[in-house]
Amino acid sequence: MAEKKWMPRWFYQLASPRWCYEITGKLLPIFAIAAVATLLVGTVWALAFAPADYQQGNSFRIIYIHVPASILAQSCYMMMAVAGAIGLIWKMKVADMVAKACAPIGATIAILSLATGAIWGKPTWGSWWVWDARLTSMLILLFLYLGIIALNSAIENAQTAAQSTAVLALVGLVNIPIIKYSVDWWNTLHQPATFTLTERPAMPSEMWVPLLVMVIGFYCFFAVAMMLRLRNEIIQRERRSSWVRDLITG
Amino acid sequence: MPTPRLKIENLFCERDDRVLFESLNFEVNAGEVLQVEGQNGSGKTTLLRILSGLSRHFEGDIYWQGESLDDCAQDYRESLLYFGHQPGVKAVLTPRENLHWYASMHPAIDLAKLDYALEKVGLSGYEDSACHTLSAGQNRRVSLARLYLSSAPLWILDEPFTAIDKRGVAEKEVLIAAHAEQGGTVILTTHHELAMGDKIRRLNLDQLAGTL
Amino acid sequence: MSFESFAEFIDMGGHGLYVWLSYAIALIVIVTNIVNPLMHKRQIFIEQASRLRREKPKS
Amino acid sequence: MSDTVPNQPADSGMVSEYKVDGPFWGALKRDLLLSYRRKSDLVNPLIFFLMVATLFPLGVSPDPGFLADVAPGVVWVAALLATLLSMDSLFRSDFEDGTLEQILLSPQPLYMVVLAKVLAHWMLTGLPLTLLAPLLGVMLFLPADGMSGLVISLLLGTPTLSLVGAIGAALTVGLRKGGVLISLLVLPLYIPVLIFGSAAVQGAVTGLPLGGYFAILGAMLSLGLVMAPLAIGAALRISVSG
Repeated sequence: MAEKKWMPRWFYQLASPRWCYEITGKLLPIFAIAAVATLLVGTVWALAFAPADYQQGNSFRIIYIHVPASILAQSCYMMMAVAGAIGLIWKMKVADMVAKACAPIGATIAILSLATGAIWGKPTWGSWWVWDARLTSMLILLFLYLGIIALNSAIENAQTAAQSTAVLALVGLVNIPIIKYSVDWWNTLHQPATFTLTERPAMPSEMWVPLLVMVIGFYCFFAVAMMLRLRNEIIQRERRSSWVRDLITG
Repeated sequence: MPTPRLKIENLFCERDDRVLFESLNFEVNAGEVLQVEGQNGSGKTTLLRILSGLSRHFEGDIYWQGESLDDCAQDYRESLLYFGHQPGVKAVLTPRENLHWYASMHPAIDLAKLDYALEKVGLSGYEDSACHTLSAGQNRRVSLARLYLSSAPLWILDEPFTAIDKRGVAEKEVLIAAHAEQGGTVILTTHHELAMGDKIRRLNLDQLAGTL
Repeated sequence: MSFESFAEFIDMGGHGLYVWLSYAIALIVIVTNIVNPLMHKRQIFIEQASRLRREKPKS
Repeated sequence: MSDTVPNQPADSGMVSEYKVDGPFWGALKRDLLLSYRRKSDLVNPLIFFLMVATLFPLGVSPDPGFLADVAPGVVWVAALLATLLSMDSLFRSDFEDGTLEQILLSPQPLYMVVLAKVLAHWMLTGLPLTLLAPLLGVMLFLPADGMSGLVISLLLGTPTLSLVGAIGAALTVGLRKGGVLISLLVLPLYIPVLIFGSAAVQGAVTGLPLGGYFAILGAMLSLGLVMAPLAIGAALRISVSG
């Protein structure tokens, strides 16, 4: 790289996180407004206006939390693994930070998915927990998240921690389809296919439109939470650079 | 001017909130011995670990015979003999078994001279006793025996003389000087006063440490 | 509107506990995920500001 | 692996005496020799394996019918935990005495060295576990029909456990409290092997065709053989670098 010769090294080192901090500063309010709006609209719609299910009645309304949470927990893992891979291959600091920011959010969302699944199970199956394939897969996904968080917090050096967790996240990513397949298979072996949580005949539009709104709302919420954590991480990792110093004192 | 054997450009490294060195530039050529100096914690070991390719927590460029280290990792490892803080000797194996294993890991190690090397480091008679029955100094000497066996041109030695007696140090100095004379390159750290005097170039890390 | 009265809305056809519990947990998860980084940010700023004050006399 | 002598000594008369192993054999022979000299490492996981299996009749019920039902799962879970227990030491002593640094700096392909180390680990834990498993099967009243399924599924499954566990060991090698962490990282990844392994035994007991189970276990093993050494190597470089 020819520019390297005349540009001070620290400029390249810092340019990217700083740019990222500024751009997320601009994006945050947009996503925050979008998240609040979609989540509010979606919740009111889901709770008050969407029709009750003919079989499950009003407990069906839990789907508007459970399904978006499940989808988000999975895509959050995907994002974490991809960001980790980018950080590992191209040594991009910001990607490492994104990966680190994803893990705790993903874990809490997986817990939300499990909790709502269990709560839904009570009126539907009559017990709080059933070894349903989807719930079991989600539980294992939560374990993967917890492993990643544990590894990250056990390693003191930030760079080593980021690289190690990226490797683990990638190993997990390769494993997720295998786990999912094996759990699905195991489930059908042990339980005759009964009434499952989400595999349903086509939903009427009055039902899936609010669900779509909630999914979008959850993604916007994720963007906000992720950017907040990312910005903290940037400030902490770049604390000795002059722009962060100005930010803190100014 | 031929391309320098090892060229370090703009090396920057920080550890635990402390900048160990920044804008570090130097070259090492064939036939040179470079002694890295500095106080405890000045980053001598870190620098040697970076140069060996073990540590990748740095920014900047390292070139081996004009090629970036990332592009010639294989070639570089073949040319390198590294002696670290831990001697890399298995306690339950004998000196002979340890060196046999080194030979399987490193094609540059010539086992034909094995007995000679063990004799030179003062371990003849101990070839087949397990290393945990030997003293700390003897354990390090097992690893140092590699210096007599290896045909690698670049030696990176981190405190090779710890727990070695005076005579042993003098012998290793002769060996290092001979290696340099034959066109080898040595980068080392040591607390010992070396008798090689003017043949050694020194790099002091204390002056380089700074803060951002 | 799929409910006749507010009481019916709260009751959710007998499943009120489950539905409202789910939404409450969702709210808790969302709020903690927003509040936690915000509080962390405040803490970082306080820590770094005091660090800068500490280091100032030296430089 | 080729066993060629890369750097012929000048004095060719000495060659036969100083035969140089390739990296794969060198690492494999060394690891086997090491645990031969430190026999406790070899025996401890086996004792653990036996003990875990003993806990079930004591803790739940000694009823033969019940034990026969749970035996496939119990033996597999015990094997899994025993493998996990032995995992922490895989790279730790190499890390502590500096030989891991020498491995990473060696010009030999890391993939081969890592594979050799995992193979040695399997030969010293997975293989003995597999051979010991029929004994546990008898103790837990596993029907005789299930024995073949038990042994073959363990034979195909335990190498995968070693490979995946080695990733966790490599990631935590520089950490002081690596032992518990490994379990946390690796156990979720063990689940598919556990599911198909114990299902194969169950299938053998009920007389189902077992080809499918073994094919899946074999597929997981092949995937592990190809991918895991890469991840282990990368993880080792990261851990030693930090």
